[in-house]
Amino acid sequence: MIRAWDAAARALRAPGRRRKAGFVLQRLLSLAPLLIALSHPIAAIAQDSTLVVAPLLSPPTGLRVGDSPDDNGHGVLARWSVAPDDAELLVYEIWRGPSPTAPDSVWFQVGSAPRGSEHFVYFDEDASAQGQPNPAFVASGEPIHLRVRGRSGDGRLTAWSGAATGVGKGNWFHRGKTNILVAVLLFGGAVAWFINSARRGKELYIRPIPGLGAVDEAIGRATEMGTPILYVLGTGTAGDVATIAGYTILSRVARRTAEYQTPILVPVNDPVMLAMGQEVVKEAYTQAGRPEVYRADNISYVSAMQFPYVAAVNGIMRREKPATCFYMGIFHAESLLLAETGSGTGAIQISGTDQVSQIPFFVAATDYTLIGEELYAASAYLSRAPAQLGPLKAQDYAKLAIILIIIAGILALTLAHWDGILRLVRTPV
Amino acid sequence: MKKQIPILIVFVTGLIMVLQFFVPHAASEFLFTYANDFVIVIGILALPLGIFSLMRGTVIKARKDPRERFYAIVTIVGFLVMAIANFRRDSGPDSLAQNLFSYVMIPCQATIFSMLAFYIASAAYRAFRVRTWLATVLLVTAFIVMLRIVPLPEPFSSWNSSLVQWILAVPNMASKRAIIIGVGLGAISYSMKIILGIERGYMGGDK
Amino acid sequence: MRDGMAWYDRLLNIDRRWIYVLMALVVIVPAVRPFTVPVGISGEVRAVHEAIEAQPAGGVIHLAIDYDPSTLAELQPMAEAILHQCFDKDLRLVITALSQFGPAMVDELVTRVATEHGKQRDVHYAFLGYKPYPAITILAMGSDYRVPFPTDYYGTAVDAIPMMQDIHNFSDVACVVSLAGGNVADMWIQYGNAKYGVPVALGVTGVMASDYYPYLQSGQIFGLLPGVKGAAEYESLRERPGQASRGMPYQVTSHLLIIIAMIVANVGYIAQRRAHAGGR
Amino acid sequence: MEANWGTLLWQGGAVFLTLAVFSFLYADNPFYKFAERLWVGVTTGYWTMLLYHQGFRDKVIVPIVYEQKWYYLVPVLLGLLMWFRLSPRLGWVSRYALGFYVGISTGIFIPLAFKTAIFLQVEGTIRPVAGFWPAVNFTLALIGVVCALAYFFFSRPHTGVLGVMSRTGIYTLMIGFGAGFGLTVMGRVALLVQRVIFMRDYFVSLWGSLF
Repeated sequence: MIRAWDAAARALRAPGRRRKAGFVLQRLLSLAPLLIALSHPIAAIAQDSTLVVAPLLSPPTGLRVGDSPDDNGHGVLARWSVAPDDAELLVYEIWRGPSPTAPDSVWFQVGSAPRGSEHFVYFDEDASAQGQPNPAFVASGEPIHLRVRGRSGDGRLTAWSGAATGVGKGNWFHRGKTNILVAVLLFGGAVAWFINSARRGKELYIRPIPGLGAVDEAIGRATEMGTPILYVLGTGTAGDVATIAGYTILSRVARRTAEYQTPILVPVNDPVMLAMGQEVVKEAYTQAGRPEVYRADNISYVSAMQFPYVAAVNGIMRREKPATCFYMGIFHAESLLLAETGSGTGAIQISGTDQVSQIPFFVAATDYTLIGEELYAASAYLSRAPAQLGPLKAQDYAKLAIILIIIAGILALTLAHWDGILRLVRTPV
Repeated sequence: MKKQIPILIVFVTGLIMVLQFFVPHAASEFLFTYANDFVIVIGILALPLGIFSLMRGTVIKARKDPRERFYAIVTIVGFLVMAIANFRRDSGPDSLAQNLFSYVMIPCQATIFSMLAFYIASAAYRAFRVRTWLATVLLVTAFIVMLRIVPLPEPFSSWNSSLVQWILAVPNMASKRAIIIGVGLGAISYSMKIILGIERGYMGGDK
Repeated sequence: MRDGMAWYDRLLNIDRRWIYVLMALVVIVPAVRPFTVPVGISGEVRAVHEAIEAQPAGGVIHLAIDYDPSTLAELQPMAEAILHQCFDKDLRLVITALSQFGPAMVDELVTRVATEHGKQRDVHYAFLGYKPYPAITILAMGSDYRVPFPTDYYGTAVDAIPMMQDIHNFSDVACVVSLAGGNVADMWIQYGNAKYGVPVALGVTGVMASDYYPYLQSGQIFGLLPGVKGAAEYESLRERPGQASRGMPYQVTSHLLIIIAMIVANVGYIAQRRAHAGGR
Repeated sequence: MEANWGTLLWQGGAVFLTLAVFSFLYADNPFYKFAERLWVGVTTGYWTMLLYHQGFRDKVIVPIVYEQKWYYLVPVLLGLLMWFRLSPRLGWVSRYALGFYVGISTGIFIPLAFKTAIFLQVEGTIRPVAGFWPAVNFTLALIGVVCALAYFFFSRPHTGVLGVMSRTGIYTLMIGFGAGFGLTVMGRVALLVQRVIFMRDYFVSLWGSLF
């Protein structure tokens, strides 16, 4: 069966035998019922028969196939030198076959690269597709046979390049991420360095953060008015850094409310956040020396979904009328729903979020807002511990470095048309 | 035991996950999936805590205040009915589960989301006043941007549209970029403090 | 009633519930008594319309419907208006959907609009469907649509689709219009336009729009439909009011209300400040 | 229009809930409270079963029971440690699970944040400048970014040059906030319009089926 196919395919491909090819194709079509299962080769042949009109262009040369770096082993890298007729081409097609000498009919296309390219990464990590074994799968450690040809915009083809074979293997370092690694190490080093120098007694300054100066006053107000304080941690999860920053501020606020014996209500929207919230508030009360005032029920799970959570928190605001509301963490559309309700009850509101799209609403509707990075600086500001202030210094130096890199990059690109700095900050997709 | 070991766990797992990012090997991919499933499974298994907290709160309120009893019943019945109705994974198009979803959850959600239209109007009225130069800048920008929707006579309409484009492409973009970079640095250094065990407020204070 | 209040204090202390009432009114009125509002048409929207309008009957447009249900409200009206235009003009359409949750929605939309015009699948349009990794898919389509899409959405071999016989890659289409709710738009610019030189126009959400104007200036895209407003402009170019145009009256009345509320508050505020400064 | 009384009844419920939620705009009231409590209950039921079907089954039952990946017992064990929260004395045991939860999340976050928040932003800002007006705009945008970043300098008093830059920066931020606010109105109004049309259509079809 396969052999008959090969003969047919060869007949079709040989130039000058086109008329005969047509005849063969007719014969083949009469066999259609038998051949339906092999529709793929038919398509390939039919396609080729229409394409082999003009004489073949000369092929790309020097094909080599090797492991493609920076991947999990399911990819190979094909390299070649452009065909002499490169300018006439549209693309190079990369085809795969079961062995270098396998007949043409069993090769199939696995990718393409625009003209002028001299390499192609053939990557396919799916061993099966739609329940069937995937023929294009690149198994790690097994030989892959490829060949390449060019195709012009009007359908003319080059001859095949010679076949080449390579093996894909898993890599232990992604070279494209070197810049990120360097950044992590440098920044981590700077953080450690400044923590150390702060611990050795170097005086560190921190600029005032307007929203935080008001925390004590806001707690005092709720105490005077005899209402609880509402502390909303938003709709993030306990693994989000902004939410964890919210907890750190909560731990400070809770210690103060323990001293004043003002109840603090913390409705949360995630069970893990519930556990973390109870842990934080309980510890804060213990540290303030008032563990007996702690009420676990004041830290309550409301709903896992965003809007029912908002509905319930809004209900709490209207019913318990807290004189002070904190919103610290990750907020989405609920920012304004909460802040407007709070402002309607006349509460003092202090907010902080890292969500760029929600900061405008907090700025408009609450009394004080920690803008973006200020949320993270808050714990350093509140504790003034050297280990906390040190990293701020590292952040500032990083900002300075970023500004300089941006300016240098633009100048290099605009004045010297040099994209070296741009390439330095480019990261893999 | 109570605090040192959890902090040590944070340090070790955090460090491993940072390194994992740089390793493309299949083993590293496996590690990533496995570690991610830790987070997911812990989250799932914590859910009973949440349900317990919700139900406890509901019952306590109902015990204290007879007027709350009706609402407590509504919550508990709603929970049980929806949970039982969704017992099978795929409920049909006209099932109770589907109807509760389409005619209770969806309308409530869409309605509270749409209340933002009212709130955005009242916030604009209340907050956008020329108190300070800073507030004025905020107000004027919002004003100009909102004006783009209102049909103005030419040439004001095209002037306004060019101005809005400029605001969005220049100062607005600058502001967003700076916030994102600042938040990024802040969050990274905060995460480093967490992994190094300097920031432990989330586990209950410094001591 | 607080009688002793000066007029400006009253302007400053309108109960927010009055604003809610007004807001409700300005959205209920157009719902009960629909009216139309004139829309000014911007150059970047006109450019898309003219590029399609300039095609002769039988010309080929690639419509890339790359949004998913989450941004449907803003982008569907654009897709609809462009489909109507192309079918009206007897153009041929190559349609793809490079967003994971898009294909079923695109199928529904395209079938509906085509039926309205009496157009046939595979003759007047081909819907190739969805493939993961948009960047790779776009690159592959540049060589031949058959590489990423050996069969179309419905399982028909692309070679067997009559309309696709003379269409192999981007050099066979007049332009690509991508309606995207995410970064697929960037990939059309980077791979479709930069690598293969096919003219690209984009329809994006209102929030995304500001990120794409620079590409308009640099000529990497030849047109841009920004959000509901862009869709409404496009519909008014077609003189066929659709969803977006019908939505505009609500937008105009509500924006006007907020603008007026801001003006009222500030008139009150300035008057109050003047009065207090004068009294001292 | 043919009336399907079952659907009409469900839709009637939906309209009632819509109005009940809207009534909160006037003041808190029993109708709102009813809608809120019902919604919270139903959502929790829905969420519980969703987590069961999509999470618990796929991440616990399937790997352990069907695929015999015994190492999935470790996260399960940690998840069960969370339940110690219920004991006032042994609550601290849940910290072990929290340690994994936080460590893994932040560890994944750090390099990723470097990439998305730093490298991609810097890459997006570095662009060649050509032409007079683009150059002016570009320079202004760059000044905006630099000054807004200066506002976030924490370790130095904002006086002198840094003071001027940080003042400029906060104005840039405010323009961004104003624009963000103004841009959002449209989407929010669209949501309200959908609700209004939903109710209008309901009353129209109710009217049609009654008379």
